[in-house]
Amino acid sequence: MNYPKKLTKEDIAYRASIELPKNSYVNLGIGLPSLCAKYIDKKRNIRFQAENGVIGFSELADQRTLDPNLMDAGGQFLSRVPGLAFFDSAESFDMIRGGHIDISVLGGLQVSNKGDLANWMIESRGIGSIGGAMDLVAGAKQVIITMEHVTKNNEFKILEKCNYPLTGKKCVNKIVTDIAVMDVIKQGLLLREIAPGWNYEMIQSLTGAKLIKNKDIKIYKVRRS
Amino acid sequence: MNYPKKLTKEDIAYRASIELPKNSYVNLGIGLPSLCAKYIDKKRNIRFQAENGVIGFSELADQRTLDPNLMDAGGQFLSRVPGLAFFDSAESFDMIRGGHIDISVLGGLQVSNKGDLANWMIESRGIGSIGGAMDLVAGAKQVIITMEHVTKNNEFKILEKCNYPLTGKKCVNKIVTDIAVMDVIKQGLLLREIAPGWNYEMIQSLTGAKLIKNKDIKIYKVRRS
Amino acid sequence: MKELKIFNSYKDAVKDLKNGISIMIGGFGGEGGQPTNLMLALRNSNIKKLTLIGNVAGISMTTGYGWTNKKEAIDQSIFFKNKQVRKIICSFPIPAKQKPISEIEKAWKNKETIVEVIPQGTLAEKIRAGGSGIPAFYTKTGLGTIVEKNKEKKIINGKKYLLEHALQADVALIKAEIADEFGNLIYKGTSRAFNPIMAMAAKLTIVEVEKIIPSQEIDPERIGTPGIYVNRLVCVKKTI
Amino acid sequence: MKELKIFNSYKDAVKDLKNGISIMIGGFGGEGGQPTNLMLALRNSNIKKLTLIGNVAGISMTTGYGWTNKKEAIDQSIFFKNKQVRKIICSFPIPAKQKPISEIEKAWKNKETIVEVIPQGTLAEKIRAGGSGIPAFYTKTGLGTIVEKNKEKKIINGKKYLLEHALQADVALIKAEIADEFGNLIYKGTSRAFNPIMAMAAKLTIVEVEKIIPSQEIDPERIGTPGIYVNRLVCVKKTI
Repeated sequence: MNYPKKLTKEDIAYRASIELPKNSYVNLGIGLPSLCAKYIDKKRNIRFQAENGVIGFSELADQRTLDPNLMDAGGQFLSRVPGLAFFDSAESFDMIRGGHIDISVLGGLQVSNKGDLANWMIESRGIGSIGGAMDLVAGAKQVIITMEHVTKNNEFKILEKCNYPLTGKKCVNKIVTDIAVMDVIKQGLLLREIAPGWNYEMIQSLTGAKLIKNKDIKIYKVRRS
Repeated sequence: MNYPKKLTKEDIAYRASIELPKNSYVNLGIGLPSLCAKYIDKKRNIRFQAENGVIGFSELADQRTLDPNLMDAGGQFLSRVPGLAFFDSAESFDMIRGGHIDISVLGGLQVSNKGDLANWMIESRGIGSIGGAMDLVAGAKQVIITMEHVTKNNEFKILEKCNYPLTGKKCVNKIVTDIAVMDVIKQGLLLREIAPGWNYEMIQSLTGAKLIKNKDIKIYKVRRS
Repeated sequence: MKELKIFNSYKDAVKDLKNGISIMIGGFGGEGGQPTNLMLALRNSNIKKLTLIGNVAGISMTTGYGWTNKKEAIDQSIFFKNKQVRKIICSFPIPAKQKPISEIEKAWKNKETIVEVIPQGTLAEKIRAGGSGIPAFYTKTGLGTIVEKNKEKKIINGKKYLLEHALQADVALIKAEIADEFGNLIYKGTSRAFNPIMAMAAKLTIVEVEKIIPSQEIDPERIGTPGIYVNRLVCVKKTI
Repeated sequence: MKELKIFNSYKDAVKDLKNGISIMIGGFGGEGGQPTNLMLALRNSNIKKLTLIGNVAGISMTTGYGWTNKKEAIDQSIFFKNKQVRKIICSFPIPAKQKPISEIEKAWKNKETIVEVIPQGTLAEKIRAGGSGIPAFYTKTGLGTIVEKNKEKKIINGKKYLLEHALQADVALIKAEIADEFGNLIYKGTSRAFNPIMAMAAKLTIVEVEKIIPSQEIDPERIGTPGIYVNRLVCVKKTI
């Protein structure tokens, strides 16, 4: 099949950023999820938490003012904005495990149509890094996965059952990819938005699980640059 | 029997204070135990912890400078000396339960010859206050009980078995009373010191458990005023 | 998604609370760290059948415990006198001396109130667990005492421990020194006590503060409770 | 009864450590909060068969993670390169990218080292529990994943949880900004991380600090670790 152009990582991050409600406390995962921060209007008062022990930031540091004592969990440096608070690792995961974080945005290797997530180990490597992901999917009120819809070799990443070791079971609420936006509902995956130029059949052909058509499938909200 | 004069509460507190080693971290219970603080030479660097969330104090406040935010667990106010640290109640009992406090000095209603302690409820009242005592006896490296040897009505307080509800089992290491100093050892209660003018028989007659004579029973160390 | 609300009146900050809820009351016992004005507002609200959770519960009004001016002493006794309490969970409800009898002991004797007394460290850890997604934990505190009654025991590495469960509440009334507009809280001295952990363990956390200042003026290194745990701030002389 | 010792040399502060001990290494991963000088001294000590406990373990030297000058990046890889590690317990041992291969992954592939990867929040809570006299606790983290393998499960209030046990160590190497002569420690920004809880969970806590100042000059409200948890301080430019 000949497919239209896919959206970019920045488009995915922008689309996920729209999902973050006003006044919410959000944890952004390493890599793609962390790009969401770029698209937040300050007026929405969205405050980020990082599992290394900081809450209340909204942006990364100016590259000239790096402070080793002001880092996020992805190893990027932060700006000293008003309203920050610091805490140790036990307190950080009290916050995460205790259900106080509104939304966790994470990357994914595989997601199942039941909302299972695999994002910490490629089976063949035999070793992986769990980090805070298992606590985040167990504790956050909502989990949004941002990822490319298929691998570089066009292997399905959205499946009926994950092959890779799981990060959590039935934990994903929403998937934002470079071609679609899907909600995980009781019946499976509800296709809500598709990228410009794409149609249901094309997206289904790149998806390893049956997609439920929403009554009203919308065009993927793309940022205007 | 006609008994010699008993020692005072201050004498008990002084005698217990001698047991606190240099550089130790100590929690003093409400009432009699808290008097120990008066007899500590600053050079011994003994640092007190109170379960309401403070460590590093060595004295009570001057009565003219009472600060409601600087209190010990007995409700007495402290002086703002260098080296204090504050923490919340969970952290305070991490410290106590976690075995970091060297010595807990507590009052007692009854102590058994196995080292059981009852100090929180008079059975007939039906209600009592546990406070931090159960955590202290479970967590501190050593427990010293300071109390009068018998009740005002000459009832035994040192017994083969406590009648009152227990604070902890086999938790007491040493008992300092107004007539004697005893160690709790495997075989029972070892009488180590007796108050001036008293003898073994007199003390045994006021004790509801068999006292083991130390080879070398000493005279109770009384403070010189 | 919880929006921080700032109130100008203690009465308004508690007026929507309902009969039958559970309420944690911060501080340790004594004046410092106790949300005294919120407590008086709660007493005046007259809501009933409360389950209260607090540490030292009724000592100050009987003995002056922890008050710089002992005549002014206020504590949770006000709720018992007003017959608002179905049950209280605490570690230190009554003074050692049997006279005078406190309001809590009276209410308990009259069977108006259930009094559950638990070890202070276990109370603190149960509350922390309640805010931290830890449903239960093991401890040696209380072993061999009446505290172990009806509790599961487990041998871990050859030693016996008690299972204790997390404690949560509908509302926490707490006290802090300073807040900023994000709800970040700074405590002073020994006034931390149960306040930070109760802020985490309640669905709705209402904070009485001495002052509210702009976040630019706050040292982030001193924050004891991040604003994520705070729903309502009350400061009668607010400066923001 | 532990006397605080102040050292002028990192080498001296670790020279009596023995082969086969367990060592917690503080910080999160990255430059801030990592006791880098103590780690280099431990590497140079050449003691072997260590069990290391740390969070992000071998990412910085491969990717520059968390270092302001990525070329200088140092992490726990130095111990693997020097074949000192029997086992490591951590949450994030390897970068997501498969190339270049880190020292830890090499040691693991060569079966020189056991790598136990556990969720970060569970790691933090296990260490806190180790310092707090909590032998074990329940958590939902890891349910339905390989983390639950061989672990006890329990239904509490209708939900399933995993039992996790406390973690302690012989030694903790940690990093703080400022210390006073009692060993009270002040941390800066995100450099708290695993340092305060590891200080509690080890038999011997050795702290690398930027400076030591008299306790009179320290704000007690800012102390992150009370001196009761500290055995040794090392500060090469000490001012006390």
